[in-house]
Amino acid sequence: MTNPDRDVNQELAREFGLTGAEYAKVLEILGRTPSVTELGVFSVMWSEHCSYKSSRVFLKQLPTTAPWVIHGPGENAGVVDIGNGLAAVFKIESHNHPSFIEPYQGAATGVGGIMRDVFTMGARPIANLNALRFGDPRKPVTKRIVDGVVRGIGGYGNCVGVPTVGGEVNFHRAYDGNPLVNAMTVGIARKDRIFLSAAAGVGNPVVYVGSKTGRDGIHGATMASAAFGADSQEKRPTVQVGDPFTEKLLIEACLELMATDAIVAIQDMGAAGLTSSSVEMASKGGVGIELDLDQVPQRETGMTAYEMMLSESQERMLMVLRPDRQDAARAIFEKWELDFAVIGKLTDTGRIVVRHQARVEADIPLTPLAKEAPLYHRPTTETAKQTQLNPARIEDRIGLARALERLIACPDLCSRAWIWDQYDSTIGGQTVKRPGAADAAVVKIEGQTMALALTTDCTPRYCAADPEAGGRQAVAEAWRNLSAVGARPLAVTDNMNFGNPERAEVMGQFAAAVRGMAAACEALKFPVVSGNVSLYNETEGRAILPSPVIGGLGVIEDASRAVGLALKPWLDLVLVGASRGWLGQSLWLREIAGREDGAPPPVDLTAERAAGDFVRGQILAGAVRGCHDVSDGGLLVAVAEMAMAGGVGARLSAGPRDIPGHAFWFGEDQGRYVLAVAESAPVIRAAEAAGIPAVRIGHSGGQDLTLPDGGTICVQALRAAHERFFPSWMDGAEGNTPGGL
Amino acid sequence: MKAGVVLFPGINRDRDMVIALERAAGHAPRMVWHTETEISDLDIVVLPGGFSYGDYLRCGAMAAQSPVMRAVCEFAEKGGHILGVCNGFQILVEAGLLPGALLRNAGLRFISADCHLRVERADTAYTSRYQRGQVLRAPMAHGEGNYFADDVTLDRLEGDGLVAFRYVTPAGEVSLDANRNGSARSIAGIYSPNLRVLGLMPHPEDLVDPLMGGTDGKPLFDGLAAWAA
Amino acid sequence: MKAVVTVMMKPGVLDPQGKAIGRALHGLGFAAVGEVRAGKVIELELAETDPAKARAAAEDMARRLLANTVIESYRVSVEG
Amino acid sequence: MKAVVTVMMKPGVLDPQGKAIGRALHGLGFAAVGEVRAGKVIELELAETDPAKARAAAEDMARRLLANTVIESYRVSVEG
Ligand SMILES: Nc1ncnc2c1ncn2[C@@H]1O[C@H](COP(=O)(O)OP(=O)(O)O)[C@@H](O)[C@H]1O
Ligand SMILES: [Mg+2]
Repeated sequence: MTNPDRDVNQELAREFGLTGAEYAKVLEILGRTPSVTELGVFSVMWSEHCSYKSSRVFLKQLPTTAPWVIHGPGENAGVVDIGNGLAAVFKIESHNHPSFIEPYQGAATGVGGIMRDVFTMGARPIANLNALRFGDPRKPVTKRIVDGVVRGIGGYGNCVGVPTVGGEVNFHRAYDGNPLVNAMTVGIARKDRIFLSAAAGVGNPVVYVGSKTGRDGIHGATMASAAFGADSQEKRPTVQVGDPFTEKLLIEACLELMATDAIVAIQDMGAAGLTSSSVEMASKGGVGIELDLDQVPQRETGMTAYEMMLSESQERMLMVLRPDRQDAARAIFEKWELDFAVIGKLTDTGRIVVRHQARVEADIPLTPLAKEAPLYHRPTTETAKQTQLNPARIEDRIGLARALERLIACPDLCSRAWIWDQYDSTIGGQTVKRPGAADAAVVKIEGQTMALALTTDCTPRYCAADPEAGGRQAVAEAWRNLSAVGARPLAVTDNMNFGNPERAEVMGQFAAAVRGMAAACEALKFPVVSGNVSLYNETEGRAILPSPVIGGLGVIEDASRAVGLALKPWLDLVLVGASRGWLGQSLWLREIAGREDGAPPPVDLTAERAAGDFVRGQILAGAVRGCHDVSDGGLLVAVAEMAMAGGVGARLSAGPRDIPGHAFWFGEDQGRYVLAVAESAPVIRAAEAAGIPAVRIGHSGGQDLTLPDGGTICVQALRAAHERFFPSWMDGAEGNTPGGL
Repeated sequence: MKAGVVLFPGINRDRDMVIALERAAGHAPRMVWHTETEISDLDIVVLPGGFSYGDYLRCGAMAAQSPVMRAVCEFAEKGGHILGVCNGFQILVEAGLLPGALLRNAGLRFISADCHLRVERADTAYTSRYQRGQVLRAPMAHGEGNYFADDVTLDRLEGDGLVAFRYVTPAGEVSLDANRNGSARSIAGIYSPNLRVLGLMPHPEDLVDPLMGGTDGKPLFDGLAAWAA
Repeated sequence: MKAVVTVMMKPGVLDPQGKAIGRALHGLGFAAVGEVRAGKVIELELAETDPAKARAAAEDMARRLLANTVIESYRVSVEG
Repeated sequence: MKAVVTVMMKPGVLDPQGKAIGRALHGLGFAAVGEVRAGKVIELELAETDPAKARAAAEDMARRLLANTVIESYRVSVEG
C-alpha cells in the first residue's frame, strides 16, 4: 500500500483527492508538513462522502423538525417518536460504487453498514428496504449486476435475520456504468434509551469491538467521491467482504450491553473507519482523543498507521465506556466471541493523537479538522423546462388492452417477485404486509398493536425532465404510499444520487431537487430526519438520471386496520383525485409511443394532502377493502395490479368524455388512489363533502378484466405476462453467474 | 409444557418460535445457550431457524458439534421430543438424529415464499390437531432445503411412515412446481423412528396470527401444548 | 505444515451447481466441456512437522467436521 | 482429459468462512490449527488431449466465469 515514509507534498495530496487549496489549508492548520497518516486523515475527513462539502449548503433548506422528531440529521440515523414510549430509528444509505465493482459484496456490505447505523443508536433492526437502479437490461453486464446485488442483499439480510420488506427497482441506460444500491434499515428502541456518538468524560476508555482490522477498502471514502474513469479498475482498494454472521453477533452483543449503563457514547466504523468514528465522537463531544494503534485487533501483519486509520473493514464499532463497567462489557463481547480492545482514552487537549510502535503518527487539532472542513458553493445551471404535451395530439395506435399487456410486462412495471422471493420477508413473525401486498410494507411492532408502514420512492425520469417537480413527486409518492395502507406519515430519510457536482448542470439538478423536496416535506408535514448523498455517479462524463430516493416511514396505531392492494370480488372501484390525462414522461409514452419527452406530471401539494387525508380516514373508518395509489403506468395499470394481486377480475366503465381514452387510463396525474369499497355512493358523497374529486370507475368480480373499449383480458394470462420478465431474463444462458459462483 | 429453545450463535428465528410456543403454552419457553449441558428438565427441545455459525461450510455442521448437542442427543436416546425447524432441521440431520441431508435448493437461489404442506399422519405429538391429508400453508425461507437421502433410506422413511410433511399444491397434490427446492419425493419434514424427533424446513411458527396472513401453523403448537399438559 | 482437504459430492448425489456451471460454460462457447463437478477446498495451517501426523489430523477433521460423509467424499493432501 | 480449477480468496481479502471453520476446529480440540482458508474447486471433463491446450482453456474459463478476480485468485491443474 502507501509507503509511510513517502514524502508528503502537493502531488501526494492530489493522489489522496485533496485540491491544492485544501492542501494549503492543511498546512495552515498544522503549521507544518503533515505525515502520510495525517494527510490520509484530512483527505478522508474532507472527502465529499464525509464532509458533504458540495451538498451542505443546499441540504440546509430541508425541513427537519416536527413535534414527533427526537433526533434529526446529524446523528447516525433519524429518530421519531411513535408513541407508547417507543421510537423508530431509520436511515437510508448508498453503496453504489462498491456494487458496481463487486455487486454481491458491494450490496451486502451496504446492508451491513446501514444496519450498524441503526443499532448503534440502541435500536433493534426490524425491517430492511432497498431502492435499486440498473442499466439497460439488454446488456449482459446488467444481468450480472442485478444477480449479484440481489444475492448480496438477500445473503446479508437473511443471515442477520432482519426481514427485507420493500423497495423499488428501475432500469435505464443512464445507469449502465453506475447502478444505484440504496439500502434502508428501520429499528425500534425505547425512546428514553437512545444512544448517541458525542464522547464525554476525560480519561474514559475508548473501546474497539467487532471484527479485526485488515487492509479492506482503504480510501473507500475518497473512492466514493470520484467519478469512474477507464482506469478505475486499477484504482481499486481491497474490496470489503461482509461477514453477516459477525454482524448478527455484534447486534446481540451491543444490545445486551446497551441494556446496562456502561456506554457513554458509541459509533459504528463506517466510511473512513477508525478515522471518522474517532474524530466525530471526540469533536461532537468537544474533547480530545488518544489512540494507541498497537492495541487494535489486526487481521494482517505489518499494517501501517495510515492503513489502520483508513481501513474500512466491516462489522466494527467504537465505544466510550464508563471505566467501572469495562470488565462487565468485556465479558459480554467475549460471550459472543467478538474482539474487545481498549485502544485509547479521551483527553482534554482537543486534539486527536495517534501512536503506533512508540511513534506519534498523527497529532491534529479536532475543531478545524471536523468543523472547518471545506464548504463549496458550486455553480449551478437550471435544467431547461420541457413543454407540456397535449394528449389529444398523441394518437393511440394499439388500444387499451394491448398497451396494458405490454406495459405490465416491461422491466419497469413487471412483477418483482423474482427479487423479493430471494429476501426473507417474514422473519420476526411481524410482517403484516409483505412485498407486493400493499403500497407500503407494514411491519408490526412485537408486543404492540401498532405497526410501521415503510416505502421507498423516486421516479428518476420525472427528475431528469424537471428536477424540482421530480423532487416534489418523490416525496409525495412516498407520503401517498404510506397513506394508501392507512398509515400516518411521520418522516423521511433521503438518498441523493447524482452525477459530478463540479458540473453546473448536475449541481443545478441537485439544487432544484432539494427545492422540490423541501416544498413537499413542508406542505405534507413530513420532515427529513436522516439521509445520505452520493455524488460522482458518472462514467466518462455520462451521469445517471438525478435520483433523489425517498424512504418514508409512517405509523398505524391498529395494525389490523392496514389495507393491501389485492382486489376481492363484488366491490365498487372508486378513483380518488383529479385526472387530466397527463402523458408527459409517462411509461405509456415511453413504452408504447417510443418517446421520452414532455413535462412530468405536476404535484398539487394541497390536493395531495387533502386526498391522502381523506383516503386514510376512509381506511381507518373501515370503509375500504383494498387501496392502491396510481403511479407508474397510470390508472389502468393500477387496477390491473389490484386484479392480479387478488386473482379477481373487474369491469371498467368509460372515462370522462373530455379526455382521450389512452390519456385517461395511462396518464400519470399525481395525487390519485383507487379504492375498492362495498358501496361507492357513501364514499363519493364523503369525498365531495371534503371537496375531493371521486368517481366510480367500475366494479370487481369474475376472472377477466373488461375494458371500457370492450376489450377483455383474462387476469391469469395478465399475471403470467406480468411475472415473465425476471425469470426468463435470468434463466437465459447469456451472462449467467451460476449459483452465485 | 416445559419447552427449551436452543440458541446457537447466528440463530435468528428464535423470537418467532418463542412467540408461537408462548401463545400455545401460555408461558415463555426456557432459552438454552449452546454451551449448556443440562436440559433434562425439559418436555421438549426446540432447535429454531437461522444461520448458526453463518451457515458457513455446511448449514448446521458447526452447531451439530457444540456441547449442547451432546445433551440433545442423550435427550433423544431417552425418548425425548425434539423439534427442529429450518436450520434446526439441518442441525438434527448433521448431528445424525435424522437421516439424509439438506442440499442447496435445486434452483440455486434462496426461496422466501409460502408453500403448502400435506400432513402425512395426524397421530403424533406434533400433528394431533391436524387431519391426515390436511393441507396447511407455511412460509419457507431457506437456501438449502433440498432434502436428499439414498433410495434405501427414502423407501424406509416411506415404508415406516416417517414422512411428516410433503410439499403439495393448495389442492393437496404432489407436483414438480409445488416442490420448489427440489426435495426427494417432495419431502418437507421427517420423523425419527419413534416419531418423537421432527425436522422440517418451512416455518409454521411464522403463521400463528391472522394478522400475519393466517393461523395454519398454530395447531402444531396447540397440539404440542395439549400433549405435554 | 499445510494440509489441503478437498470435499466433493459423492457420485450419485446430484450436484446442481456443477450442472449450472457446465451450462454457463457452454453458453460462453466452451464446447469441449463435459461433466463439471463443484466442490470445496479447505486449506489448513498446522503447527505440526511430521507429515504423517499432519495427514492423520486433517483426516480426522474432515471426518468430524469438514465433510458430511452422507453426501460428500474427501481427500487430504499435505504440503511441506 | 480433466482440469481442476481451485478458487481461493485473494490474500488480504477477508474469508469469513475460513475464520469460522478455524474457530469450530479449535472448539473440537484441534489446537494445532492455525490459519484456515476456504475455497472452491471445480473439476472439468475436457474433450481435449493436449495438456497445454486443456490448461489454456481452463485458465480462460476461470478468468471469465469460475473466479471473481476482483476478490478471488485461482490456480489450474491438469490431469491426464
Ligand atoms: N428491490 C426490492 N426489494 C423488495 N421489494 C421490492 C423491491 N422492488 C420493489 N419491491 C416491491 O414491489 C412492489 C411494487 O413496487 P413499486 O412499483 O415501486 O410500488 P409503488 O409504485 O406502489 O411504489 C412494492 O411492494 C415494493 O415494495
Ligand atoms: Mg414507487
